[in-house]
Amino acid sequence: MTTQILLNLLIAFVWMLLNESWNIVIFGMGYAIGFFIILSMRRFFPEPFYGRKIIFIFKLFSLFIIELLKSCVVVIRQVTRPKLNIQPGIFRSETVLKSDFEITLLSTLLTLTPGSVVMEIDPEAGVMFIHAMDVTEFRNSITKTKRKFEKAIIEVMR
Amino acid sequence: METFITIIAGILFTVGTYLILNKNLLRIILGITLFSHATHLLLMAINGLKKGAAPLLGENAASYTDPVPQALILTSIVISFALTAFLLVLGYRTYVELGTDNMKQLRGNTHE
Amino acid sequence: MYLLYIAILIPFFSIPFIPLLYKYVHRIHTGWFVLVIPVLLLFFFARYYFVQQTIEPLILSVPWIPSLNIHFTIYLDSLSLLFVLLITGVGTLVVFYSIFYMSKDREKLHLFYAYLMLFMGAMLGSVLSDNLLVLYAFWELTSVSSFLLIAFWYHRKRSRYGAQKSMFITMSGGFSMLLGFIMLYVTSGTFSIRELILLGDQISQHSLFIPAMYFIFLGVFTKSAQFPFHIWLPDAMEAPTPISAYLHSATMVKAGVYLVARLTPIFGGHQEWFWTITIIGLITLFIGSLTAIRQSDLKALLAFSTISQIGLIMSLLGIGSMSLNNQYSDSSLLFAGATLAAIFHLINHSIFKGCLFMMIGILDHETGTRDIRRLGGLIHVMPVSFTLTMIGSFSMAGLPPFSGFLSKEMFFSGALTASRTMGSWFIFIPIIAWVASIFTFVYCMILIFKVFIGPYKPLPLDRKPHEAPFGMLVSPMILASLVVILFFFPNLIASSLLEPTVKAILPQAFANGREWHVHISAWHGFNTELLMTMGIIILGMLLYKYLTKFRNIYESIPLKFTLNQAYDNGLVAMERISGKLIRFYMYGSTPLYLSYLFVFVIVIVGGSLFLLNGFIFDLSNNAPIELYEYMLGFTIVAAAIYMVFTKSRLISIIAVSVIGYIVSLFFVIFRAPDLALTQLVVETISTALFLLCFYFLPRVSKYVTPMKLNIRNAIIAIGVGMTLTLIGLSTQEHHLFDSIAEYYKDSYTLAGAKNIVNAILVDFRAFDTMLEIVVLFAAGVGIYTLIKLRHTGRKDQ
Amino acid sequence: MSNVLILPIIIPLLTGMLMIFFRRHVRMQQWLIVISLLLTIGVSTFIIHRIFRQGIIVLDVGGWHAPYGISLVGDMLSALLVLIASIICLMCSLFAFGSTSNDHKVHFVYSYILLLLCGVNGSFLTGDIFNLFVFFEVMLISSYVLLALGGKKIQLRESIKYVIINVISSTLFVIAIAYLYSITGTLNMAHLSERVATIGQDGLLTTVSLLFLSVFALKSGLFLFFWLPGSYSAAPPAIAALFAALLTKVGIYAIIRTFTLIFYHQPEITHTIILCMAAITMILGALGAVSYWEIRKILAYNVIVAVGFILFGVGMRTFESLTGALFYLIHDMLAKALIFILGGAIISIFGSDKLRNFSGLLLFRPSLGWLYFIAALALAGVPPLSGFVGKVIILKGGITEGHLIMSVIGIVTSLLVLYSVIKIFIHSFWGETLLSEGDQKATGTSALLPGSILVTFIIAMGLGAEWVLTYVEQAAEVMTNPSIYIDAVFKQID
Amino acid sequence: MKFTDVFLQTAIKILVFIIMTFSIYVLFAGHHNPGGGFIGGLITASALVLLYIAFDLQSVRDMMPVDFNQLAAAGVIVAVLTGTASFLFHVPFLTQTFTYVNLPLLGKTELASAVIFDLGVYMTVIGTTMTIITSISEDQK
Amino acid sequence: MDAKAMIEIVVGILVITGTIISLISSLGIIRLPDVYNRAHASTKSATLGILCILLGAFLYFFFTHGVSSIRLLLGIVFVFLTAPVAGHIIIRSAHRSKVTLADISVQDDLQDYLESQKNVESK
Amino acid sequence: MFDTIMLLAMFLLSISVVIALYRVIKGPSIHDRILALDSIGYIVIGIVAVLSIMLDSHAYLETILLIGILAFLSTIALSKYMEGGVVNGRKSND
Ligand code: NA
Ligand code: NA
Repeated sequence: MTTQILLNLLIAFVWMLLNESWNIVIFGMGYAIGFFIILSMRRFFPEPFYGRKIIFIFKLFSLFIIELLKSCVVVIRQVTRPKLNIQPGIFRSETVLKSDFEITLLSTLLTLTPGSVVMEIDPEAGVMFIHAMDVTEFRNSITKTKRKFEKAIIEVMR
Repeated sequence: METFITIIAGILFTVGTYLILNKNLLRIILGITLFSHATHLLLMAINGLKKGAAPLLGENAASYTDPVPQALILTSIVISFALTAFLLVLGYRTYVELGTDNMKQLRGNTHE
Repeated sequence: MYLLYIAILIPFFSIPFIPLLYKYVHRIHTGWFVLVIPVLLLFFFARYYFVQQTIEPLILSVPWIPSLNIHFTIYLDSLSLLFVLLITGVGTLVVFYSIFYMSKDREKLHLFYAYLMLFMGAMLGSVLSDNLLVLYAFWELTSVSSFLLIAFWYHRKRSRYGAQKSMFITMSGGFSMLLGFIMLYVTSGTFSIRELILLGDQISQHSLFIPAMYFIFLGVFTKSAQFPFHIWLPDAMEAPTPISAYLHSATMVKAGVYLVARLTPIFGGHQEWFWTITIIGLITLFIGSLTAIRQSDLKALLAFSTISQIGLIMSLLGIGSMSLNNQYSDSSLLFAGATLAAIFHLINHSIFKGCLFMMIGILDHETGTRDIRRLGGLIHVMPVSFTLTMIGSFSMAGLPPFSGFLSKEMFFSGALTASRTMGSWFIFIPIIAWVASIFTFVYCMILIFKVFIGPYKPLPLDRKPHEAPFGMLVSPMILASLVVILFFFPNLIASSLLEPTVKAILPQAFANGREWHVHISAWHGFNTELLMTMGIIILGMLLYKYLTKFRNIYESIPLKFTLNQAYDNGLVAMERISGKLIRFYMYGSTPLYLSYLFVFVIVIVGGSLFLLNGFIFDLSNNAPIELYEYMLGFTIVAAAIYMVFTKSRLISIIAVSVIGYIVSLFFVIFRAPDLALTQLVVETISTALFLLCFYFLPRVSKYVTPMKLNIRNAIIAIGVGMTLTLIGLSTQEHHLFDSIAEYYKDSYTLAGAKNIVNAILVDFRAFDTMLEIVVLFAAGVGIYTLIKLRHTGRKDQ
Repeated sequence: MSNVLILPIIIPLLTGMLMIFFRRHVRMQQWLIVISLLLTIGVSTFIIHRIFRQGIIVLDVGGWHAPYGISLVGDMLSALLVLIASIICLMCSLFAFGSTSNDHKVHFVYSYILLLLCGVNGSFLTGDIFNLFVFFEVMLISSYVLLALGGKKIQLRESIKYVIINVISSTLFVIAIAYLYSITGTLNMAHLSERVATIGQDGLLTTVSLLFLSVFALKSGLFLFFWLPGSYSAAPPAIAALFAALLTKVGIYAIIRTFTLIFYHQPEITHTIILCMAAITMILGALGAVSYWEIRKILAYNVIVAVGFILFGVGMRTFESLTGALFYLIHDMLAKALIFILGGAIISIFGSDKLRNFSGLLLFRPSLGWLYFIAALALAGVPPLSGFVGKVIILKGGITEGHLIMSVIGIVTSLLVLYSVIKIFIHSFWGETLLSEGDQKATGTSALLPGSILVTFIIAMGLGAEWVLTYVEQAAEVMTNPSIYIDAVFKQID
Repeated sequence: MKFTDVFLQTAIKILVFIIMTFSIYVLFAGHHNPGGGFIGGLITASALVLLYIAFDLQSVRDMMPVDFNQLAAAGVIVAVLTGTASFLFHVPFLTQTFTYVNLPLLGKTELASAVIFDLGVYMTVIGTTMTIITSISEDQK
Repeated sequence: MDAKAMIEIVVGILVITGTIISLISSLGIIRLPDVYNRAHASTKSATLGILCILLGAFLYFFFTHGVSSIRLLLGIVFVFLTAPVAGHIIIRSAHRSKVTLADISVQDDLQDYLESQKNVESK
Repeated sequence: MFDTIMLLAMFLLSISVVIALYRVIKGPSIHDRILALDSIGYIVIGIVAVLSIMLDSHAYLETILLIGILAFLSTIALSKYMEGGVVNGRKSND
């Protein structure tokens, strides 16, 4: 993947040389051209095309935004209710993710989504303790969301 | 606005002075901090406020506020920060070493 | 010609060599080397004695600080010469005497002679300088050398006490005299005595003229141990005896006399001059002689006798000064007689007192005591000493055939002249003179009879007394023979020394070429003076006989009321009272000090704002203000007021940070982005430091401030706030000039920067910024050292 | 343009910074400080020489001419003070070589001494009022650190007071500058002088000038000296000497500069206040000096007396009195450094500063004793030492101006000064010898070299007063005639 | 089970890069926009403090063996030396100069000696701030 | 309706939305029973509210001044990244310093786990 | 109209700050205070953004990011301090 990006940059640079012009627009053009060159020749590389990742990232992002909006609505509803009706608590949850970066990503996303905040993490054992605003109501949805995230993250990272 | 800010600065001066006259070391330092805030507000206020855009030529405004007080305040902020930091640590060391933050107990003459 | 300068400076230049000689030529008594200097000087100046009678006074001048009119001008006339001869003559004898007196094995001779040379040079300088400030410089040096000499045996408490006392008193006088000299300068524009004399009446009308005189008097009277400043002299007797003989009787204490004589042409003729000198002189004469009787220490007795004798000379100079008074111009020559008497007695006194001191020194040396009560009958073991002491004492008592008789008679004449010429109620002058002379007679008798006559008491003495070695006796012998010679041949010096000296003191009296010649004769026929002398002898004898009863009267005077006691208590009180006063101001408490500062600002700055009508107020130019700005402002006020009342540290710290953050928001509103950024970060770090340094520490002390104090503080606080606000409100509408800021608005062309504030910081006023980071650096590393140095310190412990 | 003016500021500054990199190399630091100070002294001498020949030197820092940039203005007053300050700094450093613990040395004591000098020299040289504030801060922060360095209880206690009081007065300084800028729209002192003269110093400006006076009074120990005795007696000897000789003098300089150059239009108010404060200062200082029995306290109060006396000369604002004040100022800087160095040596020998416990030092430390004795006499203005001439000129001015009472106060207090310093001499050098020959033989010896040099200066300054006066009078010329200063600053524009 | 700071540490690793970039931007943009050496330095210091918090003092020291006292001093020296450079051109001390050059990628770019001066400020601020913070926190251990 | 008015409407809506979300999240900080629950309000709502405002500001400057402020975008990213970490750290710290859960809490697996660990150790 | 909206936004944000300040003062736990301060930081970011729209100046955009950094830094520092009593320097998690 790194090779592909570097190659792409090199193409952009060469493009600038050819144009004898040193500005960001020409560079951008060169990069775009390189992108398509690599896309068309992707089968020559041992690893998959790096543009794919961009799609995954975009997917993850949109997933997240939706979850964020949802979570927001939930919290606002809770807060604006005249009487609080919640059953908060901390529950244990497992994850299949391993690397630091993956776990961080997951934690970020989880914390930003409805009624859950990550508290303690043991990356070795793949265990997280999560505080939920309403354990009974959200246990299932959180676990579901977590699975979705894990899947998206794995797609991006591996 | 100028009058308003000057009066606020005045109130800060008053409170600052009151705290400085206290015998509690922390309150003295807090009073000094208030004093320097008040000084900066005063320095701004008495040289005219909102008399133009921020002194950045990129803003393309017709007039700019007086940049000199700003520059002076910047220098003054940094210096008072340096002094406050030093004073705080000095106060902390005194507190730890002498076991008091009461300036009355930090009198010299009696126990010499 | 410039040999004169060298002559004055030789003693000073010799000082560095004395310790060397002492250290490397220890075999030979250092005194022998030192002796060369006074001998040389004596011969050098004696040369002038023989030429002086005919030629004009000698003037030499070298600039020292010309822009202040300070020139090192030497003025050698007969008055100076008289003193120079005394200084070098007695100096020679004293150094010679000291060679035998000071043990070369036990004493720190290098210091002794160094001090002595310092003194000799200073004294020569004093009497030879025409410039008042140069004179003053040497004058103070004599005090300094006297200080050092009195404390020569500095391990003794009494020596230190005496040294300190003499220095403090004589230097007080000296300092005041300096002020007097400067006043004279302000009246006249010159420090030169000769020029001052020439200015004459022009300056006497000046309002500072008489004050100057009194300031100078303080110098004169302290130096010459006049009442009530005489108290230092008896304590100065802790000095080695040669020193007492030299400084504290023959020369230094006469510096005041010299100065009075020297300044008589300027001040003489003024009533204030006459009255002050005469009265002080008489009082001193009286008190001195009266007190001398009471002394049991021989040196103390001599000290008081010196005091009284100088009082005598002073009063004579006072009387003599009247010859310059226009009112008495007819009898000016009669008054001049008093001056003559003063000069003659001055010479006599130096001689016989020098002799007596040396004899006391010998007694002390040979018997180990100076206590009259332990001495007696020494005539048998020390006949030579007895003879010499007797000559000195009789001369002092004013008995023939000794020179003292002559000057004593002249003293009476002077006193009588005053009363005859100036009015009958001036009769008190001769009466005091006479009574004091009776006492003088008594103590002279004590000196001879209690020590040499009567039962011999060898038992209480520390060592077996015997006659002194010959070398030690040489100096007193010379002096004693002078006493006798001067009685029989007083005219040896009459025309060559006395007459020109009197003329130098009273130049105006002889200005119109009046003929006046000095001729001294021992026999005047049976006149009042002789009768007075006879009265003295008879009454003195009686008094001596009933001395014990007389003494009892003395003893009844409680010690508390003596001047000495007053001095001692005065010093203690001075230290105590000043201590109390200063500790009242310097209480040591920071809040108090800060309230001084703030009250000072309120009084001086606030006061001036109102008294000078500095307050101007005008709302018209104010910028508009929005609601949220009011809100922010009131939040600041609320937080600030909350800080006053809260006891919680945390809330105080939070409140101050809230204020800080709102201030940075205000900076945004005031169009100051750089400020806002900086303030934000700085506020955050400050808050962190506040918390780190104070919040998380355990609370150790709780204290309540009394309400009264709080109210006082509140008043001060409001005062400060008001003052600063009112000035602020005034200046905000008082922009009298265009700001320099206009210039910076071209910063893009001038400095290539669009951010004007940044351009000011890194270019226009980059120097400020450079130093600002130095401050920051210093604070940072300072904090580092504050914390680290302690750690290493602990490791050491 | 004359970059030479910046050198007395940046030589110490750069050397001080450089030393941070040689923290553990104490010997290296000592060499560095000596070389740097000798350089500074040389440069200052050169500057004096040039000013003497060619008049005031101006350096527009950054190339921005007055009043828009910061100008350094070297007139004779500044240059003389810079030279003396640098000399004193060298002396105190020499003393510090032997009298300061190694702990101090590796904790940047020399760096801070140099920074202090940088602040002091800068304060003397700057021609910009805000820049003066900044230099004050450089000086003060260094003094805070030097005072607290070591962290003994008494040091912490006194430095916290000192810092608090000074920080507050610094804030007042900024406030005063704010007012002044608001009214006049400028910061350059020559420009200020010109502008204040145009409007003739109205009531508001006088009020502002009095705020400046309050600030400088505190810094110089004029009446508001309560911070001084404690802090001077807590500092290590070499540092105390440095403080005594330099710190208050910068305040005095600031008063001289502002009240002869800018605010001289209402002397009946401002200068009368200065005179009254001077009188009270002399009296209180003398009271303190005679009442204490601790060397440090006595000497600290002596500093105060001198401040009062110098300001007496300044307050009269005549050519003569200003000449005297400057002469006395120079003398006092040298003499105070000297006496504090020697006093510090005495303290280190006895290990205490309680006079009553001292005795008989003269036997084993004769040189120290005689140096001290001369210093004591110089301090009291005994002729022919340096103090005498200054004293005479000021008194002459005082009497000429009709300030008889002030002059008497001046004389009486100088007498009390003499009493107090001689008290120290008598009690520490005379009396039975308590120390034995081998006892602490080495202590106090580091004072001898700087002590002798300073004594030489003091004697030379008294005997060669005329020579010194030619320079001092040139300085007084500028003080009495601000237009010389103003013209020099603005001549660059033409 | 072993609870770790993995979330914090990884997040901070990323954040520090953002903050550092920002601080350098602020440093160099200061000439035309709000900012400059002082703010830039403080922001860098914030980044370093974050590192200290997330990791321990020693490991950060191992990563960046910088004596902050010396960094601060070096900053002052840099600032002063930009001033003394003017000695070479016989212009007054601290005379700043600027020029415009065409650089690849950036186009017409201003080169100002004031930026070097500001760099000195930047270094000093970092050095000082870090000195203060590390001293105090070590003391309170 | 001109372009400027359009932009102003969009920006106005975004800003007001953001403001209201922020206000509500503040209310949440007041109303919710313990620090753990409040963290939810703070991390999520505040984030979203500020994001809306910043987005509004970005659009405003982009369309009125033609400035695409990288600083604002960076700000958005930064808020995104820091808010969850901050929330996580605060409540973790709260739990570690034994701040009790509100009474209405129904479950604390972490506490149970820690206690069981302690029991194991003590055995 | 637009300006009024912005003023309204300012007003509401200020109220949010005041509300959060209440939590800062009230506590009860130190963590509540930290949390509230963290929120205030975010709200202030909003305020500055609105202010720069009002002042029509992009001069304050640096401030936004800066506040973000500082708020985050303070939150982390305070929490870590509370956790272990030391802001930094602790060996991490062992
Ligand atoms: Na700055
Ligand atoms: Na800047």
